[in-house]
Amino acid sequence: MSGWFEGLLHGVLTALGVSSLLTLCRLILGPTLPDRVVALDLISLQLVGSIAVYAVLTREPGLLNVALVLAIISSLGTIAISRYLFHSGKGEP
Amino acid sequence: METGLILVVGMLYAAAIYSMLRRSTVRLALGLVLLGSATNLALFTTNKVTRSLPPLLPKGGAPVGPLADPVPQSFILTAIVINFGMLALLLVLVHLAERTVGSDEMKHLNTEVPPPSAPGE
Amino acid sequence: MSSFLWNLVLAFLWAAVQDDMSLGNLAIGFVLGLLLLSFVTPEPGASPYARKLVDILKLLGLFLREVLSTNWRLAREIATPGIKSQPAIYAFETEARTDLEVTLLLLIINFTPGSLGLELSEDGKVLYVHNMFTTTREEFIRNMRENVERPLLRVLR
Amino acid sequence: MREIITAVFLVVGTLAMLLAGLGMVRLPDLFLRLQATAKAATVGVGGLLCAAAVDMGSLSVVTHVLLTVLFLFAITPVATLLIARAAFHIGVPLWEKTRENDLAEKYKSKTPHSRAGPLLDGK
Amino acid sequence: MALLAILLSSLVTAALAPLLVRVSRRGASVSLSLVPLSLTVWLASLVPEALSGTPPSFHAAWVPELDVALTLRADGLSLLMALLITGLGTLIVLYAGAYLQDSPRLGSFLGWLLLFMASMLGLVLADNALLLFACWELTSVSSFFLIGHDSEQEEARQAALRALVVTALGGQALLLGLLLMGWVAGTLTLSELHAAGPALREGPLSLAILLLVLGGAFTKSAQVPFHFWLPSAMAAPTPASAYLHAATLVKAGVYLLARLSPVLGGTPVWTGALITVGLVTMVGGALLSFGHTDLKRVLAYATVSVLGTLVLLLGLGTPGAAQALVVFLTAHALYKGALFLVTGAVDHATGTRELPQLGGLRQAMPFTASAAGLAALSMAGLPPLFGFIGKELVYGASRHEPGGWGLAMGTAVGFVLLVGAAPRVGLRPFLGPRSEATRNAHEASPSLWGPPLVLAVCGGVLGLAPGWAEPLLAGAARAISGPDGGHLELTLWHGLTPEVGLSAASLVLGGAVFALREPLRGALETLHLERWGPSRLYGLSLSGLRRLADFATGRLQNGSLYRYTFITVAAVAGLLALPLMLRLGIPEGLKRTLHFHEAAVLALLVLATGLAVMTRSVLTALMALSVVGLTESFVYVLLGAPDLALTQVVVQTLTVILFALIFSRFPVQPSGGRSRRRDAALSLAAGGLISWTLLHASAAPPQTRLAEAYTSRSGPEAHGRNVVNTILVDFRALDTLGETTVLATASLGVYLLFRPSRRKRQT
Amino acid sequence: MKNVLILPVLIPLAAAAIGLLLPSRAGPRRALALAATAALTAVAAGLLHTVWREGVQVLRVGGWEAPVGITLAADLLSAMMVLLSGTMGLLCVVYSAGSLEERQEAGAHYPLVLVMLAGVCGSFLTADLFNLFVWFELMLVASFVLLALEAERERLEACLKYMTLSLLGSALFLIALALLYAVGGSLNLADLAMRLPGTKQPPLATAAAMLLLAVFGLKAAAFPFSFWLPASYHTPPVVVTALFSALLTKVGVYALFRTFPLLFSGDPGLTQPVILGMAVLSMLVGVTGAVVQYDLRRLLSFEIISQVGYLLAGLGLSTRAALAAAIAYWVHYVCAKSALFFVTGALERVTGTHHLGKMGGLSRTHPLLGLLFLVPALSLAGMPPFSGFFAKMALLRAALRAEMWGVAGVGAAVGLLTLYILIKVWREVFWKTPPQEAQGPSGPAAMLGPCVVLALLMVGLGLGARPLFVLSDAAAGQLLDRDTYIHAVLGGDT
Amino acid sequence: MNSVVLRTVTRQMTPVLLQLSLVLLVRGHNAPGGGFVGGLMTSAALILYLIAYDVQTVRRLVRVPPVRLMALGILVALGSATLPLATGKPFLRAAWTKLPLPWGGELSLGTPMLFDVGVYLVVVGATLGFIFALEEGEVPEGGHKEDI
Ligand code: NA
Ligand code: NA
Repeated sequence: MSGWFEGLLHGVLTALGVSSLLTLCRLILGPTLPDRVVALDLISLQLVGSIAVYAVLTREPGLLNVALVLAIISSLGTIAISRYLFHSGKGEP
Repeated sequence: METGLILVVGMLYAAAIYSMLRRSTVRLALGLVLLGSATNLALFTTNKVTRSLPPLLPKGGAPVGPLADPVPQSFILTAIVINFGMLALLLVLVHLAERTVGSDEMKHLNTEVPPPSAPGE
Repeated sequence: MSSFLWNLVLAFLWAAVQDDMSLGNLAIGFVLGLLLLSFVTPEPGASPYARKLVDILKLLGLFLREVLSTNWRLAREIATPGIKSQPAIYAFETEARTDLEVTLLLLIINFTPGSLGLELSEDGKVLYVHNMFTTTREEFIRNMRENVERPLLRVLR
Repeated sequence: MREIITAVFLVVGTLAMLLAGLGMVRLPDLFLRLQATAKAATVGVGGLLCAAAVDMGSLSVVTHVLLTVLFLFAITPVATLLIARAAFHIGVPLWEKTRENDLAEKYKSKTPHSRAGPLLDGK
Repeated sequence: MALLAILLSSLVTAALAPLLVRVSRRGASVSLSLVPLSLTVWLASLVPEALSGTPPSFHAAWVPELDVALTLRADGLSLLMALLITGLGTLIVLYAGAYLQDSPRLGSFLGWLLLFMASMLGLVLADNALLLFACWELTSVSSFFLIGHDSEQEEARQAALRALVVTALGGQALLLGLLLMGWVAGTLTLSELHAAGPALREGPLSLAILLLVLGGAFTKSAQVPFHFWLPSAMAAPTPASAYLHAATLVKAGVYLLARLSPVLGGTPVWTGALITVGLVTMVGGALLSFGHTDLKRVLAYATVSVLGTLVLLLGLGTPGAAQALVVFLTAHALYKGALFLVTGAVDHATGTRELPQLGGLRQAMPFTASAAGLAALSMAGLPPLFGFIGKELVYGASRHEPGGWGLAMGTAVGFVLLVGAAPRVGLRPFLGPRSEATRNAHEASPSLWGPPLVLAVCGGVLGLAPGWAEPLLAGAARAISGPDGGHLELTLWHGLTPEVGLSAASLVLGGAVFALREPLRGALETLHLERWGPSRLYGLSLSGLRRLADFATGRLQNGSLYRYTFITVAAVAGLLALPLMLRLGIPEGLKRTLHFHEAAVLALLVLATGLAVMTRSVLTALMALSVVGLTESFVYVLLGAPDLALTQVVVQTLTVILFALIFSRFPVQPSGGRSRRRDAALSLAAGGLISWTLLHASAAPPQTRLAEAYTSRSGPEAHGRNVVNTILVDFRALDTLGETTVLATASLGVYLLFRPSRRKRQT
Repeated sequence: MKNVLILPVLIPLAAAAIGLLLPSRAGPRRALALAATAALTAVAAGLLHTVWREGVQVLRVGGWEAPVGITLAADLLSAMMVLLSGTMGLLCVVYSAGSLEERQEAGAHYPLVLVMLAGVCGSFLTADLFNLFVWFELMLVASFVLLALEAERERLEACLKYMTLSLLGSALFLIALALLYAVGGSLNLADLAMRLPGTKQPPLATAAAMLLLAVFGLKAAAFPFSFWLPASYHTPPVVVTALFSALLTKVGVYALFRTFPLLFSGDPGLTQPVILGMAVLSMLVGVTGAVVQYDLRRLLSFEIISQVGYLLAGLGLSTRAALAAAIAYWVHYVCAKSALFFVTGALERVTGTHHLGKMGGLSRTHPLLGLLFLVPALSLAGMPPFSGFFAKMALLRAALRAEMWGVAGVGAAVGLLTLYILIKVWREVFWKTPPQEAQGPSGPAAMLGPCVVLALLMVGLGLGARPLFVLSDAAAGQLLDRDTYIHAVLGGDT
Repeated sequence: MNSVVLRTVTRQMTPVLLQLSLVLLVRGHNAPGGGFVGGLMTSAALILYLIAYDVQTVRRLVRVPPVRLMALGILVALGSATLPLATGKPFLRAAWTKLPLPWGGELSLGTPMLFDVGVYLVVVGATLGFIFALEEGEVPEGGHKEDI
């Protein structure tokens, strides 16, 4: 792996980290719960991306397994929370 | 990374304990989630080889770099699963308790009677 | 769709027989299979597979163009100071009928930056779409019909 | 050569991600921010995953990448839809510059719901 | 072997008693009394052997690891005590059968009584100190049940508890003392202890041993200030009082001191303590007896006084004192036993034990009256009764002590008071006109008047012909003072010795005291001894204990989970701080490199955690926790643990789903506001300590032994390339088995707690 | 290759799983539980016999040598504890049959009890600290569910408290394991025992020791980690409390006995005073707590803490005699405490309450219950001729010979207070005139049978105390003989 | 919340998700994955199904009640662990066999894989147990009482 490429990968990881931090700001600021759910969703997407990048950095294809599962499963969490919000908003189970 | 991670682990513990001390059963449950995370990471800090490859052996041939210590990993895996089971149970208890007493405040969960003063000896 | 599966199977066979499962080899197998299938249809009565494939590619192209153009606007919106767009929520009466059609339509709308499906009426006929950049209701509906719905339904039907 | 292609994908994906993050902070209402997320899911994750696929290129990697993208494309919009729906249900306000709202009629009677208060302000 | 048989047969009798009573109420006590009777005969037949150079003994191992052995030995002292126990036991079983004829609990009473007898026998026959102690404790327990026999009455329950607490307190002290003795002496065989005498008397632990043993003996023998349990124990049915509190139980302490005096005796502490305590008890007990009008209480205080005398004699430690001790002890057992039984008979006949209400019973109860008279005279020490001989010897022993005249005068004061008390209990109820209470009284069955009469007559016979008992008494005295313990010659008349003078003087003065009994009582009453005496101290310490316990328990176990958690965490922090503060400094050799993206990850962790803790919304906290979990899994990715990352991601999501399902019905609560600062301080301290410790751990040299073993063997031996998985399903599969079971059990629990049927029942 | 070592875990675990597959009726599940616990007891007896004859027995699970694989090892203490647990399990199953409702028996009661037994036996047998953690958790989770089962308010509250503190303990356990792994490179007990003395980081080992002390102290309910016990033990059915009291805290004590002499004997300066301090405080706090209780089950629960204090005192003294005394005390106390809880159950059935103030006069109406109460009560108070007499005496003797006067003094004083408390119970329950006379039978044979068995056991262990002390002494000898254990676990190549 | 879109996506995705979870289970010995993750993924797929439809549908889909599934899983794991005892080998001793494949090559089959299947079953049963209980606890009259 050439030096510039590795540097780029580190830079990309850092940028993704910064992006996650920005997203976390929205999670902190809210103001409504759906806003936070969206932020959480985005953070998990950023994580999927980061894992892919890290897989490139370490040349470890096994990590993509994690990205795949994370991609599937994180939406599941979002769906569950949305469903909960929907139901409690209506005031019925 | 290790040093920073360890400091963060300490902070996680502090947060977990603080949350557990919030006199609310819901916060207690949240605190226990944090406690689990903190503990898993604490176990992980014994993994001495930083930024190493996953302990996956290549098909036929030696691994190209230093592999991470698989032992703490297997421990943490076990701990995660156990913690998950416990947490689910706790959540149900918290919920049932909330439903029974109508609040998540711990003070409502106190039927341990104060010791009555004894009749005369 | 089953033709696509057939195509995959053929590609797999190609690679397996050669005991070379590399991506390139599989791709060769796929192309060869495609050629094969454009002449022979395993399911009698089905429309020619190759033409459908062209439709799919067209849809993808359209989709990609849409993605790129609106993405650029969105990026500018975010990166530059101030928010200039004036979003709106429009109802869109769709011609899609089956669940799959409606679902795919909604997915595509969502992946088109600038528009976002928010709700589907109970009878499944009206889509409510949040839109960032379109100026008028009519322009929006026309755009949806021509650039999203039609190509999609063409592929599906 | 491969590294350069990878790099292009990486840069595109990362920029998309960064913009999404920025959008999260800057965009004024939930629905606009949802738009940003959707973009991140497509261009951002897509780009980064493609970078991985290009860089490693084995069948297993490509399969993984394809599957991931497929799932993301399929499930993220559903999640978006559901979030938006929930948001309407509990009466999350639109940005004041939103020009038209065909859904206003549909949810007029239901918002703001008494139970939605704490959900809404999220405090 | 005979000794063991005696012991076992008495134990078996005790066990059989309740059954026997169930079979036949009437015959039970008579047939049961045959056992102690035959044991008396059997024991008497052992006397010659006991007085020979090699007394009968028995040895069997029990728990040699603890030096506990079933060692029995019957020397003169043991045999004298054993004879008193069985002899009195015979009479008392007989008496009790009549006395409690109508009680539904006669069976259990006789059972406890015989168990008491058996343990008393064991106590005096034991040659192993711990065996003695075991019997000692058994006597406490069985006397508890005897005292509390009338358990419907609060007074009886209190008295039983009091007796048990005081004697068990002494018992604990005694146990510690005996254990220390065993350690120092290397043996706990009583007959071998004297070899270690010097070590026990002068070693570094000698004072502790002495004080602990004295604690045991003084409580059991009701010495001031532990005497107060004895009078209140009069709540026991009278046969029990007669047996326990006159003849046997209270003598156990004296017996123990007598047994140990060759080993521990003679030191200044021993002498000083025993003489002081004995004298105070002697005078105090006698004096206090005048403060009461209940016959049994008067007798009880008189008993206390006599016990003081006995302890005093042991303090003197001369052969003469030993002789006086055994004689006086025997005389007291006879007359006090008789007097108690008389009291019982009177109580039985009249329904009262109050002296002012009693009088003129001599015609109605002639046999009882004779027994009472004889016994009272013996108590007063009138010739020719055995009590006289005993008193003479006591005077003699105390006078022969260096500076003994003072002591003798002190003793005389005690005796004067006793002499004054004797007519109160033995004569007053029977003389004078009949009172309202005694109008219809008449003598009951022979079982009620026979036993006291026998005892009183025995006192008379022994006074007239003391030679019969002389060999045994001499043997007993020798067991206390050593084989060269001087010659004992028991006669009624030694000539005009100073003792006779003292006796005469005490008789006269005693008469005066008797005459002045009412003013004396008034004076004692105005002192309100119960208010500030040791009895009060006992009450105070019990209530103090309860209050302290109440306070401590109320503060600690107050039902607040918050407090439990707080204390637990604080304790852990304290435990962790201990080694850190003491041994660990600042860790060295830390790895300080940190990439930007790693910093971002850590920042993400910190911020999300902060949000989770700070936010007021539970759902926001939940989402923040999700971020923590996701970031955690990215840390696993970064550090080469994809399996962990996978599991963490999935578990994290499932956790969120569970929370969402559970919270669907939760009202969103603001967090508690109190004591935030304290909580934060504790949390930070605990977290900081953990970090500190972990930093040290990370600075330790890496341990790669196992990692290398697994990575090199995973492929060839476990057929897997994912090392973590081979560990989970092969190398350490047992962990996994356990862990899946944990998960399954938790799920089962959730299901059981939450199944729909339960919900319906509740709502 | 001693596969018999796995049976104490395997039998209850398999029986629990099969039990859940059985139809939901009381009969089959009860029969299965009876069979399983009986088999477990038999196996445990055989195991104890083997260990006695042949020394430490070892099973390398999966055939992997230590420390690569998990090794199970049974020395005398382990075997004794397994036998004790099996016996108590059997008695509890019998008692369950007598005391529980049909509905409860048909539910998950027996499977949960069996799972808990598996966890307990696993804890006793494992020679690997992480494996110990897993068994702990198994035992805990089963106890959580058993505790909360009917979801009544008190039980929920109790379970929440118990669970919170237990989970805190689990987290601490893992930290301790992380430290030990960092220092010693494995979590196999024997391997660690070999390496810890030579470590360059002795203070870290001490820190781990302190954490383990807290963790095991928490399981053992030693003060100041004892709060969960009085908060929870009075809520479930008596048979569950009896089972908990017989097994749960004992596992914590066992873990202390297992680890401290083996791992931390090289650093007695700090750990031993701390252990002794905990022991003394536990004795006092437990007994003072019991003094003020008028709820019989809470009273007995507080008593547990003070009894645990005695056991810890044995460990803190750490002489062979003290360890032996503690082990003997342990056996005695498990029997006595379970018997008391069993009797409490019978009393509750007769009087319909477990508040002392509402009982009374039972010595007249139910003399058999009186006798069955008296034997364990007096035994627990250290009265002859029952098992507790020798056990307590042995502990005091050991304390004196270690010149720990304070411990001996407190031990004696607490013994006295224990007597006071139990006599208080006697006075209230059996003597006092009751508010209303209790009538009706003392209980079914399945309830009284276990009480009788335990009472006989206590008399037997008193009159025939010798074998117990010989066994305890040998077990203590093994605990102190680190080399034999290490050699047995690690195999010949060390 | 019975969204057409959600249902459609779920219907299409579930087989793929289940297949993927099986891959995770089987490949776990050589790649990240294993019984746990496989089981959790299966549950995730079924939970998605549950959200889109309802508990009854999922119960019908799974057929075996969760508690039985768990008990079965434990027995499978125990069985694979106990098999070696028959031949006098230690508890949990792995046994491997190589199965020649018709299209060449060979497949390593071993008791650890069976063990992993047991784990998988337990995890599926446990997570479904959690979810079913919580979900049915929310529906006032919903769910059938299951014998355990
Ligand atoms: Na594991
Ligand atoms: Na316990």
